[in-house]
Amino acid sequence: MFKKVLIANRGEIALRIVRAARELGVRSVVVHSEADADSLPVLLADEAICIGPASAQQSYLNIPNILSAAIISGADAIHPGYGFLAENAQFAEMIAEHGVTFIGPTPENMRMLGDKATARRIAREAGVPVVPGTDALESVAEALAAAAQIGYPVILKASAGGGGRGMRVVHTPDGLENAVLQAKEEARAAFGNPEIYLEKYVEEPKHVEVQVLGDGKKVVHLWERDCSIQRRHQKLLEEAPSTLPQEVRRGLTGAAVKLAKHINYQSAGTLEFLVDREGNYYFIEMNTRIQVEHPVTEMITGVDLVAEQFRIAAGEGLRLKQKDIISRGHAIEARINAEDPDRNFRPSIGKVETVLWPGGTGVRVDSHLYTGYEIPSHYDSLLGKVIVWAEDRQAAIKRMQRALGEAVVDGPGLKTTIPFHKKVLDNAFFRRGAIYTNFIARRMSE
Amino acid sequence: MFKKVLIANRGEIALRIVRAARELGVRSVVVHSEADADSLPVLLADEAICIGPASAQQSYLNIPNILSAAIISGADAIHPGYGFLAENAQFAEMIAEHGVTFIGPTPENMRMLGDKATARRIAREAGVPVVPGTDALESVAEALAAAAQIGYPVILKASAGGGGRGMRVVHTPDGLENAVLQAKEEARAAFGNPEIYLEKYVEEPKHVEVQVLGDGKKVVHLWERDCSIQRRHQKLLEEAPSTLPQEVRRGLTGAAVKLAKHINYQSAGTLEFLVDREGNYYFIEMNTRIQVEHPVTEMITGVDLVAEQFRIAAGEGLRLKQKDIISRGHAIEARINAEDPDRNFRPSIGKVETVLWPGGTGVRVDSHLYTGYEIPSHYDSLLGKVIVWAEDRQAAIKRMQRALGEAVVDGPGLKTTIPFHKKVLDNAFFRRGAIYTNFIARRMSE
Amino acid sequence: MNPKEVKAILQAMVATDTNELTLETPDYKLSVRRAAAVQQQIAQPLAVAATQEQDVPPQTRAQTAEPQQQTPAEKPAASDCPGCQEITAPIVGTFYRKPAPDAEPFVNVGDRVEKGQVVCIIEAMKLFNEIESEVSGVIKKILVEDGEPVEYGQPLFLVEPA
Amino acid sequence: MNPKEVKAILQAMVATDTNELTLETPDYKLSVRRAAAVQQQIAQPLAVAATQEQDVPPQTRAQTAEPQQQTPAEKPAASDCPGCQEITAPIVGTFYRKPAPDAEPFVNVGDRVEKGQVVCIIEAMKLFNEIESEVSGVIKKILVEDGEPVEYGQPLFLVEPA
Repeated sequence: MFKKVLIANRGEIALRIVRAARELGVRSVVVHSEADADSLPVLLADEAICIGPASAQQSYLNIPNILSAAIISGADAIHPGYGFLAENAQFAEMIAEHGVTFIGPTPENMRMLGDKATARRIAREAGVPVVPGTDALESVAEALAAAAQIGYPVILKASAGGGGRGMRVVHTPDGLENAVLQAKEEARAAFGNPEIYLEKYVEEPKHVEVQVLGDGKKVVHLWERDCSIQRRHQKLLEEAPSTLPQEVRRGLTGAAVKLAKHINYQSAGTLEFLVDREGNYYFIEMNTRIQVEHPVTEMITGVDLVAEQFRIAAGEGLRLKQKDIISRGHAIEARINAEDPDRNFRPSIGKVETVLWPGGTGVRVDSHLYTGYEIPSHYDSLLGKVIVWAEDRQAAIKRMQRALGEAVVDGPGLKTTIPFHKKVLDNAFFRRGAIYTNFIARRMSE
Repeated sequence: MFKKVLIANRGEIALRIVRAARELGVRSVVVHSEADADSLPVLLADEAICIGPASAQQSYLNIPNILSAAIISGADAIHPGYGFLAENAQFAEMIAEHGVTFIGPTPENMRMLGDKATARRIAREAGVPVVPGTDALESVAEALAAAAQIGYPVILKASAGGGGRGMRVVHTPDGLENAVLQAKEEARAAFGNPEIYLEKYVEEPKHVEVQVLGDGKKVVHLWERDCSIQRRHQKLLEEAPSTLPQEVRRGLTGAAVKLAKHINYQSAGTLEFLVDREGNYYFIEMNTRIQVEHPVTEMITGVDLVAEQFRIAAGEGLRLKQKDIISRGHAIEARINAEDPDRNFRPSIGKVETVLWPGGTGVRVDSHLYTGYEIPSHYDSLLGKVIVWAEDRQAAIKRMQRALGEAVVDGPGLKTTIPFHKKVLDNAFFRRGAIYTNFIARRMSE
Repeated sequence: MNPKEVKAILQAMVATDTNELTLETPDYKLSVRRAAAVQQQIAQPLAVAATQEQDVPPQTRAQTAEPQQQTPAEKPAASDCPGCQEITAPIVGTFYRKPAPDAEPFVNVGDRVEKGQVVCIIEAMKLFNEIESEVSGVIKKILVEDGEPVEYGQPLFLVEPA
Repeated sequence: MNPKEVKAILQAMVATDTNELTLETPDYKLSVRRAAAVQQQIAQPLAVAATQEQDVPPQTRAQTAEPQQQTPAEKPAASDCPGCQEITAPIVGTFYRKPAPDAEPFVNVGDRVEKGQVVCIIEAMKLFNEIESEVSGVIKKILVEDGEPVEYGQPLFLVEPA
C-alpha cells in the first residue's frame, strides 16, 4: 500500500478520500486553493499545501503546482477524485513519469473511453448495444432508409452540436424529409456546419449506470444505480438498485462487465445506459472515475469503493469475487446543493451559520460543511450528500423523508436543494418508480 | 400501526424513537422535564409536553403526569426507551388500564425476569446454564462439598450484599474454611446478616449478550454483542459479533432463544451471559427493553430493532425468520459521555459550543447534541454514540479510529470519553480481542 | 439573529463601554445607542425572529426545526401585566374553570383571590385536582380556555398581588 | 457576521483604544462609536483567530481540528516589520537562495533589491524558476530556509520599500 497520497480535489470528495486513506493507514496531503484554505478536508488531512489562487484553472487544474506539491511532500500516489483532472490522461502520464501512481484507470483506458465516438465503437466491438444511429447523413434518402431500419421515432442531431441544441425528433416517415432540411439549416446557422446524423430516439428513458471494478484483468460489477432524477443533465437524486426487472438488471450488468473486460479496465468505473420502457438498454458512455453517487452502491453492497481504488492502484489486485457482491436492500442519495430551487436553481453562496445533519439508523452523511464555513463562489455548489439505506425502496423513501426533515443547513440568504428533494420524495410518480430523465421537467414544474 | 406514540424518555434514545416513529408514519409526543425543554428530541417531535421540573423523580418517573400527557395528547402507545420506567411492570399495567399500549414486553415477562433469583430459576427450567452455586450455606462442610462438586475457584458472596462488597475468591480447598468464617463475619459487619452463599468463580469472563425479538409466540435471535469493555459495570464500548468461536456463538444464541421462548417473550430483549476462557457460558440476567448498544446489532443485521418493537406491540407479529437474519461484517459502538477520563470519569457539564460528528462510509451517529446545547446536570452523561460498520473487526477498529479522530465535541471545560476510546482502540490486547470484564482495570489504568 | 445573539452584543457593549452600534445585513438591521447608560434601544431583530417563528405551522415544526433559534414552550409573556404573578399548572391534565359543567366558574377576571383559594380544576387520570392560588390579589387574565389540556408549569392565570 | 465576531471587534476596539468604527462589506455594514469619539479605525478580528492557531502542534492537527477557529496557512506575520512588503512564492516547489550549491546567495538581509531583480529560485518539476522581486527596497528578513519546500503564496522575504 502507498505511504502518502496527494488528494487533488476539494469539498466532500476530498474529505471522502482523506477518510479512506486514514482507514488504510496512508498519510494524506490535500492540495488546495487559497479559497479553500480553511475547508474541512484541509483541516482533517495530515498535510495541506496551497497550490494557487481561488480560480480552479490556477489551482485544481494547475498541473505543475500539483505535481510539485507531490514531489515536495513525498507523495507516492495521487487520487484525483471526480471532475478537475480525474479524466485527464496526460496528467496521469505526467505523474507516472515522476514515479507517482495515479489512483484511477490507465491513460489508455481513459483515452479509449474519452470521446463518445470511440466509446461507441468499442462497445460495438464488445457486443454491447448502443443507441442505433448513422454517421453523417449524405442525403434524405439515406435518412429515410436508416430510419426505416432503426424504427421510429428517430432524432436528428448536429455533428457539431451539443447541449440539446439543433435536435429534432421525428415520429413518422412523412415528416423526415422536411426535418432533415430544417435540421441542416439550423445546424449551419447555429454551429457553422450543416452536418447532421440520425439516431433512434429513446423515449422517456431511465438513466441507469453500472458500477464496475477492474484490476486490468478481472472485472466485477457492483450492480446498478438509477440516476434518472436529473435537471439539465445534472443528477440530483440517485438510488440503488434500480426498479428494473431482474432479467434487465442481469443483462445490463453483464454487458457492463463485458465492455470493461474488453478494454482490460482498471480501477472503479461507471457505464451509463439509457433504458427504454420495454427494457431495451443502450450504452452511452463510461465515466472512468469515482462518481458523486458512489455511496448508494457502497450502501447496498457493503464495499468501500474508494478503498478498493487504492488497493487496485497499489497492485493488490481485485480481491472481490462476483458471487460475494450481493445487492441488499435499497439506498437513496440526495445531493444537497447551495442552489435556490425556487429561483431556477440559482447558486446561493454565503456563510453557513447552522448545520445539523441527520443521524440514526441507516443514515450516512458525506459533507465538508461545518458551522461557520464560508461557501466559496468559485466551485460547484455541492455542499454534501445525505444517503440512506433501508430494507426496500418504500422504507428508504420514508427514511430519506425523515432524514431531510431533521436536516438544517442555514445561513444568511443561503438556500439549498433540501426542500426540492422533499417534493420529489413526496411525488406519487417518484414513489411508484415512474422516473425517467424528463421527470423533473414533466412532474416537478408547476 | 399506532397513530400517535408518547415517548417517555429523553436524550439520544428519545430521538431514536422519534425517528423510528416518523419512518413508520406514527406521530410522536415527547414528554420532557423543564431542563430538557430545548433538547433535540423535543424540537424534532411532532408534539412536546412538559411533565415536571428537572428532577427525574418529578418528571421522567412521574407516572401520573406521563399518563395524563398520554391522555390529553391522545397517544395510543407509549415507548419507554431504556432506564426510567422501561422495566416497571406496574407502569405497563396502569397504561394498559387506560387503553394505551406499552411498547415492550408484557408485565408478566418483566416480573418473571425482574429479579435475579427468579430469572435463575426460569433459566434452569428452560435448561439454560447459570453460574453453578448454592443457596445459603449452613456449614463449612456443606461449602467444601459444594466447592468440590462445582470445581475451584469459587466465590463466597453475602446474601444481603451487592456492589462487590463482602466477596471472597477461594482457589483451593485449604483456604475454604477460613474464608467461610471470615466472609460470614464481614457480611455480619457490613450488612447485619451473616448469611453467605457460594458460586463458581468465572475468571476473566467476557460479557456477551444475545439480542432477541419475540412476539409472544415465536422468538428469533439477532446474534450477540460483546460488551466486556466496562468500567464499574458501566459499558463503554460494545461490538457485534463477538470474537467467540462459531460453536460457542451457536450455543449462546440457541440458549437465549430457548429461554425467551420458555416465557413467551414479547418485544426486544437481551440475555446477558458470562463466557469463560473455555467457551462455557452462564446466563446472568435478561434486560426486558431496548438497550443503549442496540445499534451494533442493527448494523450487522440490517434490522431496525425499534421499528420491530413498534410492529410487535401493534400486533403485527414477528415478521422476521431466523434464516433471514444474517450476521454480516463487524460493528463497534463508542459511547460518548460527558465525563473526564483523566479524573476518574467525573461528570462534566456545560455548554456545547462545537459539535462536529464524523461522517462518511460505515459511520452512524445517534446523538441529541447540537451547537449551543446546554448539557443538563440532572441526568446521565451520555451525549451520543458513534457506531461504525466494516467488513471485519480490524477494519471496524480502523474506521472507529478514523471517525473518533475527526469528531469534535467541545465547550468551556467540557470533557468527553473520546480520548479514552482512542486509547482502548489503540491497545494491543483490545486489538487482538483479548477483552474481559476486567479489561479497563487491568489494561487501561496506569 | 436571535435574542441571545442580541444579548451577547449588548453585553459586549456594556463590557466594552460602547455607546452606539449599527449593524445592517441583508437579513436585518441592528442599531443600538447606550448614551450615558440611560437609553437602550433595540431595533427590529426580535420582531424578525418572532415573525419567522409564526410562519411555521405547528405540524411542520419538525421539518423546519432550528434548535438554536427556538424557545421551548410558548408561554404567554407576563409582560402585558407588569408586576403580575402567574399561577402555573402543577400537574399535567385538562383545565376546568368550573367544579361542574352547570356550575359557576371558580374565579373570573377582576375577582379577588386569597392565597390557598381554589381557582380551577385540573383533571388527570380521571381525578379532579383542585388547584389553589399561590398568591393573594386580583385575577387580571385567564390564560387557558375551559377544557384545554395543560402541561406542567404552563401559566394559567395572571394575578396582580395586593 | 455573528455576535462573537462583533464582540471580538468591540474587544479589539477597547484593546486598540478605538472610538468609532464603520465596516462595510458586500454582506454587512457595521458602525460603532465608543465613549469619547475621536478616531476611526477598522479592527482586526483575524488576529484573534491567528493566536489560537499557534497553540495547536502540527502533528496533532487532525485530532484537534476545530475548523471554526483555525486559519489556513501559518503565514509569519509581517508585523515584525511594519511597512514591509512580502515577496511570496508564485509557484509550489523547493526554495533555493543560491543559483548553484557553491555560489553566493542571490540576496542577503540588508541588501538593496530592485523590482525585477532575481531574489531566489524555486525548483518545480526539475525546472529552476527564477523568482523576481515585485518591489524595490531593502531585504529585512528571509522567511524560508535554503532547500525548504514552499507552497503557493507563502511569504519568502520581507522587503522595506524604498
